[in-house]
Amino acid sequence: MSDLFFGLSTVFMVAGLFFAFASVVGVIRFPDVYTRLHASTKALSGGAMMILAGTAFRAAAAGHWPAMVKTLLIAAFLLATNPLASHAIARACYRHGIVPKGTVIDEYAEKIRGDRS
Amino acid sequence: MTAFVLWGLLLTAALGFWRVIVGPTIPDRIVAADTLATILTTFIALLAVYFENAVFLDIALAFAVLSFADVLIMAKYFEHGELHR
Amino acid sequence: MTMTRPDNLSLTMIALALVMTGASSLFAGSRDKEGSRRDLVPLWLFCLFACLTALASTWLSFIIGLELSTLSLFTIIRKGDEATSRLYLLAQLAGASVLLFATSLGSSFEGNLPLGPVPPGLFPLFVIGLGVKAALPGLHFWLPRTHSQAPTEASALLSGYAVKMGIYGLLRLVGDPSPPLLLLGIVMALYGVVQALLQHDAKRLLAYHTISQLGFIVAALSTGTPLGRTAALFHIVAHALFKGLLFLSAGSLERLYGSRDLNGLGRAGRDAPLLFGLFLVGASAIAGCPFTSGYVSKIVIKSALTDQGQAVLGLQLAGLGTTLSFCKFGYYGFWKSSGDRPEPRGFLGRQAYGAMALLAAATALVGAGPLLYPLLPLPEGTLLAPKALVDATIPVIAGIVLFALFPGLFRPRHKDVADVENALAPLGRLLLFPLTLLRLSHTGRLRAYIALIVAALIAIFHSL
Amino acid sequence: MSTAFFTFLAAFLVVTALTASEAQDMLSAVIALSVFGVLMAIIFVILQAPDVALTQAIINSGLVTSLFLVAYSQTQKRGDDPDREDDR
Amino acid sequence: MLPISYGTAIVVFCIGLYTILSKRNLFKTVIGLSLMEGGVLMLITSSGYVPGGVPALLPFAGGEPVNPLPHSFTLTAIVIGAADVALALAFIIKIHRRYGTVDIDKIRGLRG
Amino acid sequence: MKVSPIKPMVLAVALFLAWMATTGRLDLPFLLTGAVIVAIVVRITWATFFAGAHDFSLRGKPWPKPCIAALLAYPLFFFGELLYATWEVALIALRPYIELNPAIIRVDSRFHNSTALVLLANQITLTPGTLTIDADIPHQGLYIHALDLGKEGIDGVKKQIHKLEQQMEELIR
Amino acid sequence: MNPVLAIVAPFLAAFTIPLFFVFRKKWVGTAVILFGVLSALTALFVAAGGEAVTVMGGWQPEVGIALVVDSLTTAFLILASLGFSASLSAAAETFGYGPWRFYVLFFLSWAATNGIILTGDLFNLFVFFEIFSVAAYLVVAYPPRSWQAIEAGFKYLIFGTVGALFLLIGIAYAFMATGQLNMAILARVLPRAPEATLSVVIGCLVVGLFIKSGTVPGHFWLPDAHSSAQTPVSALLSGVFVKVSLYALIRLAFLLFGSADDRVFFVLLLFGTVTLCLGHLMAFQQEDIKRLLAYSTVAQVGTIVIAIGCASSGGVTAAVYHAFNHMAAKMGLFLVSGVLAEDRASRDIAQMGGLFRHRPLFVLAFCLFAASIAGIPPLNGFMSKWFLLVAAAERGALIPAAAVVAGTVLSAAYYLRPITAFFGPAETEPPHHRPHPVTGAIVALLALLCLVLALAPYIGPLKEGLLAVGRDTVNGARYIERVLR
Amino acid sequence: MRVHRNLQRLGALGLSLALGWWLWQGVTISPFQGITGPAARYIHGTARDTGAANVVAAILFDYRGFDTLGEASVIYTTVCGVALLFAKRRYRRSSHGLSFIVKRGMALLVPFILLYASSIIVMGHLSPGGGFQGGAVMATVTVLFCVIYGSSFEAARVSPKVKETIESSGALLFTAIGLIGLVTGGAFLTNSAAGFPRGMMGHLVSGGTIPLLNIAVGMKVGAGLSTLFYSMVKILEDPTESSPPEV
Repeated sequence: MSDLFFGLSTVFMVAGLFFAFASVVGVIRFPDVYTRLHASTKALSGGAMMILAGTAFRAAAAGHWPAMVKTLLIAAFLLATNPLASHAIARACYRHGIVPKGTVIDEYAEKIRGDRS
Repeated sequence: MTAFVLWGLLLTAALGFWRVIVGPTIPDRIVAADTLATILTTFIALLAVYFENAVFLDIALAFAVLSFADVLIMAKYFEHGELHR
Repeated sequence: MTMTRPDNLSLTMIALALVMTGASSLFAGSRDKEGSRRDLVPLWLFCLFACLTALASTWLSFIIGLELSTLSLFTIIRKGDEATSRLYLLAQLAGASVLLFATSLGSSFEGNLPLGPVPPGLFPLFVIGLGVKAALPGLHFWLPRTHSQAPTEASALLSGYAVKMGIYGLLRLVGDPSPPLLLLGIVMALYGVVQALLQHDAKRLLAYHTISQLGFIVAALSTGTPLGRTAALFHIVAHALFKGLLFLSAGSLERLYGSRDLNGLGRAGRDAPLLFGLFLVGASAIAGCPFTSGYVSKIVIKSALTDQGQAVLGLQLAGLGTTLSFCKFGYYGFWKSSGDRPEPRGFLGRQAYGAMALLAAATALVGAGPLLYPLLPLPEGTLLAPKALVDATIPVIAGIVLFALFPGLFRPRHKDVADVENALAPLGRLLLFPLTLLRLSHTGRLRAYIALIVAALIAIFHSL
Repeated sequence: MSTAFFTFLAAFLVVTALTASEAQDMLSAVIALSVFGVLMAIIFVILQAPDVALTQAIINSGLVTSLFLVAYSQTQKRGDDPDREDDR
Repeated sequence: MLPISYGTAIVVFCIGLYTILSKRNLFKTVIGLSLMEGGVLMLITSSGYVPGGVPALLPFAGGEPVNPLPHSFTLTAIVIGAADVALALAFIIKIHRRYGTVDIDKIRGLRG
Repeated sequence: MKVSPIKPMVLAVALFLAWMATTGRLDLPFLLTGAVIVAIVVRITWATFFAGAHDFSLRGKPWPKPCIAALLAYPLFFFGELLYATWEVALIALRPYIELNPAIIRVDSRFHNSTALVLLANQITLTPGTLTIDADIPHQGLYIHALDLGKEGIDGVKKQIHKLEQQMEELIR
Repeated sequence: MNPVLAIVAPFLAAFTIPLFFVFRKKWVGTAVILFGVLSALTALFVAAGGEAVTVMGGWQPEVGIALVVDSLTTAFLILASLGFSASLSAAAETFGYGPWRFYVLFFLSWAATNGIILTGDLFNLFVFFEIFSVAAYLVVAYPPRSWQAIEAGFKYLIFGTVGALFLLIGIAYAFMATGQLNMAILARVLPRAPEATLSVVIGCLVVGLFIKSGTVPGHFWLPDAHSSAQTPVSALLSGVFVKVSLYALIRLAFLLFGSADDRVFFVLLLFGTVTLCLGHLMAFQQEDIKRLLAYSTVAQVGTIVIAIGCASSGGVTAAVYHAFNHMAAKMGLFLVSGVLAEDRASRDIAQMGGLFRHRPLFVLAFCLFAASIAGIPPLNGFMSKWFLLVAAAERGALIPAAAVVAGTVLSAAYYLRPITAFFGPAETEPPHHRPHPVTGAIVALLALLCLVLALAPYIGPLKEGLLAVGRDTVNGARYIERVLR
Repeated sequence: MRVHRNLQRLGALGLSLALGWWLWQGVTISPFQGITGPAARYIHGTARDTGAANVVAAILFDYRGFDTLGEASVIYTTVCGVALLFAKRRYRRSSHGLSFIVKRGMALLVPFILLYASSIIVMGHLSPGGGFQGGAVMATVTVLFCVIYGSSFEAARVSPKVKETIESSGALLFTAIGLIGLVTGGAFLTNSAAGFPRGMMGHLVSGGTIPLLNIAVGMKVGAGLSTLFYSMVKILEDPTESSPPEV
């Protein structure tokens, strides 16, 4: 059981590292704020979840259940706060007047105009 | 193994910091800061694994709770130009 | 303050202080009714502190007494002229500070430096410190201005006693013969006279004479012999009395005519003959006419200096100058009358005459005393010896003759003559220039401040 | 913890400090400062000081950064940014 | 590892000092202060580190604990530093109200 | 309006579980202290954030009725979505050339409940290719930034959102 | 009496005043006065209780934080309680009890001052310095309506923080080298540290204390703060705050630096001399009377630093004595000039003509204090200056001594300017004539204190006490032995 | 101008480097590194002396509790001073905030954050954390209120007077515990020697005064920092203020 958890934790960690790396690459390479937010939120949440899951498995492998529960708590907090934060950033950017690059359709702009008038 | 992941995360964080340095606009930097906060939170959790001491998880928890507060404040500032509206 | 059982020197000084203050307060009291009582307080405070100074047994308590008396005189001088009083106070403080510094170098927590000869290394510092008090050449910058601008009673006290406190210190200080000091004394005597001849302000003229006479005293005490010290002490007393008298009469002139400028006076001899008579007593004493106090003291000084012929010659020259300038003073101040001279505006009270009479009487007493009784440690009959009489008469006669021959040469000018004090203002400006630069250093730039701190820290690291 | 890793972390810390010092824009300086604080906390963790790390984490993200932002937002109504290059 | 830690601490301290000395923005000054403070904190904490130590939490799991005394100083110093920073920022707000600028070289009302 | 004691109890239980997770101990003193603290926290926050007069509190609005089976199935679905989203973004980020067709579109939701709407918005943020920018609560509209419209265009995104909505509807029927 | 009470009493005051404000607003004034009396009495009782060592928490001195009362401590406790009481009374008259937060800060700074004086632990010293400094920045910036106050407070803040960081780094190096924090133990083990470490410790601590006390490279905050603060605060700053930092300098210099290296005293002499000269020369050029007094304070700080630099018991005696004298005289000067400046609604010396006619007693008191500061005999300033000169002469420090002596003349020169103005002709009648009964009484008491202090070298017990302070302080071994007994 | 600035930078760099070089010279690594002096006593005696599991907390609140009183007083002073700096000002109030999503999300998160803060305070003697940390987290919650819900919201919740009271009571509680130690144990802040229960190590009730002091500090810091935020966030220009001359 413990060996299984250990192996699982390794797998999760490496996968998480990959995703985290990919998300940071996204943050660097994507063209504008909104797309970068995509990378930062989704990929990173996923990566962090995986790494934390790996941590939790490792704790479980060591039989340290409180640590595992705490790790899950951290994950829950991250999961709850990350979308909120990125939503706030996105809204702030838009309200501040940063125009998304190359958007095909922008339905939000009409709403903003409506709000302002 | 953990050491490898730690190295990787640190390099990733350093890459993310590149965005903080060059980020053409402020929201880019905020996004990068958010990214870094998350990465470093997991980094600390991994350090707890590395040192095999559950105490360090508390610090990760504190980060998870508080880093988003910073990002929210930055967003608020960026949206309104002031914080007290 | 540490006191000691008084010796004769101290007692003499105390008596002198009492007489001088008495005369000054009499004169001051006669001035006007309102507020004169309150004005007397600093005068008598000065007397008190002067006595304390005379009684001091350590240099520290001497300095304390000195500064206290300076302060009380300062409050009197303030009434005459504000700026002058400031100059006086600062000059005196500077002198006392040098003295204090020198004293501290000789003292320790266990014991203070006793009043008396000091280690040779400290001697120059002490001379400088006391020199400001005693107006040694170069350090006399405060004296003429202070004496002339101060109220008359203060001038009398200044010249009569305050300056003598420095001399008293020198008297205590000098134990061995000191040739440089002798040279200083001669230079002083001559310089004072030359400057006095060039003055047109009555009190200023008297002030330079003070310097000149102090030169006599310094020359006497620099011999270090008992005779020299006695001579110095005797001249201190004599000079205090007649110079006080002269200042009071100059002050009376000012009170009568509202001016001290010799160009603007000239009928006092007829308006106030008593004043003229009193003045003549003082003038003859200072010129050293035979059988006056000045005569006696100069004889004693010359006999103390018998070894140094050139010094005696210098002193004779100074005596000649003295006669000349007092001829000038008497002639232009009291006698040279013409129609357009001012009418007397003021009025001299009985008290003023009393004060002057007191001093005149004392002068006469001091002059007559040694002639009648062998008070001084001189060989019997020295004072009345023909050689002494001739020695004393030559400058007087020569002076009068010279004055009569070339009156135009000694006419009072209309301009002040340059002296060290004129250099004070430019010197001050010169020193103030870097000060303004220093003030610019406080620019309000926080970063520069912090850089300075860090630099200091690095410097400290270097030095540790 | 291997020395190389720690060295890298320290270099990263120095880079964040330099960024906080040299950033033209104040907000990015503040962001760099907050990252600096996080890295300090990580270094404290590596130095086996969990208490200090926790305090640093909380004080830095909760207090100092927010205060900087508060103060910065209060001072942006008028005035200029003196550290911008003059020719810009 | 310890020399690196000390060196980094000193370097960070110097960066903070450099920031204070060379930047005109008051916020940069305060950032410099907090950088300096960070350097000092790192220095103190490093001074208590024992190679291979564990945190000073009883019971010590698997090894010698590190020195807890510098940790308590660092804690105190962190809080004090944060208080200083807060105060400095409050003052900056006040100064901006008066002077309309946060340029340190223009805040020179008191001179001479 | 009378507050039913059950609703605060839900919060209290959640808090108590969180307490146990943070402390990691199950001693009696810890549990007692936890109970006290949870009571205090609920007392402080309930009136403001859950029953207060503010527009963001839950007062006067119907609560969702959770269904247990869906509650258990939901996390699996959720993590699956999250993984997929991560994978997709990672692929895009690591592609040699990045070509995107971003768009901001309005999606009208069927949810009347604002809490559900908020949950949905967060959910959208964590699902592939979409990011909530703003919510128009009174009209149940969500403004969504789509990373890449792809071939299907707006309809594809809308379809995806509605699928998500359906999933959540099962959860809180 | 347990020494800790001297710290706790003002702390209690600071913590209770807000409660009074919240619950019984009318009692705030009474509470302030009562707590002021209580704090002063506690400190005086502690001072009177004689030598004592107590350790917080009942541990050994090495483990806990020790509070040490010895003769130096006693002297400075008395100084602090006198200064704080005087300033508190003046503040109560000037401000009323409306700004209760000001009093909170006041009591906090009082507690911190007592803490700095009493503590025997290096880090605790830093902590108390920090409370003290933070309170000081804020009382300087009170009231925050005038731009001068804010700017001065901010500059003081930056300076103080940099100074605190230097102090902290010095303490960190000392700790790094020894692992100890108790000053007595450090005094034993620190000399064994490597040379370079020692120089860093000493340099950083000295510079930190220079900044806090206003010695030359760190003096820039001092004139700004003194001239911008309210009158009671300026009096407090000059009278007590600066002295407390100098106390720490004395303590550390003789306990930690002295045994290690004699060169540190040379540094002190050097910087003291520069401070003295600069202070006098800058004061000479000021138009603003409070700024003049502030630069005079800088000069006096230099004097005290020179006295410390003499590195002898006589020097310490002179330093403590001079600290007392300067406290009495400078507090009086600030209070009087505050009253006079209020009469003319200006701090410009040129505007202060003819005040002697309206406030003769205050002006006379000003003259007395000024004479005392300038060192006119036989006032107290002269006496301490004499002590200092003798100590410097024994040390062979001629240039500093000469500077001190020259400073006398300069300070007389610049103090004569306002005095001349006061006695000069009046330009206008004062707009209103507010009586200042409390300030007047304090000024009178301070004048009396000046006179008593002038007699101190002639009063047996006082003189013995002063000399004992010097002896005990220089003798570090005795301190160590008493703490580690 | 440009040259001047570069010169300034160069000078600053030089000074910093010189200082850094000296500091580097002074670093000592070998002889006293690690456990020397009182540290050994702290490490080995904490369990016996105080009963707390967290040695750092034992040092902070017991062995060197006086430092902590000072440290808390620094915060107290700062808070008081900032309130003094921004006193007597009409506050600008606003109910604007961030978007509804954030508001609602935050509403769900606040109880958990408060709970976390409380747990940090309560567990101070057992795990990392304590009064400062917990108090700071609580204060962060209040600043989040200001930011997310607008300032009027926060003002409606907790009035400044209540905060004042809590802050002062925390400080007084700390002092009172110290004084109890003085009365019963002979020295200020005496812990177990004054009769406070030492408890079983690792249990909640252990460490004597340490948890109580943690709570006191938590009250003080939490209320104080939120007052500080509150004062700094909402200020309005005061027309009576004076402005300096142009430089």
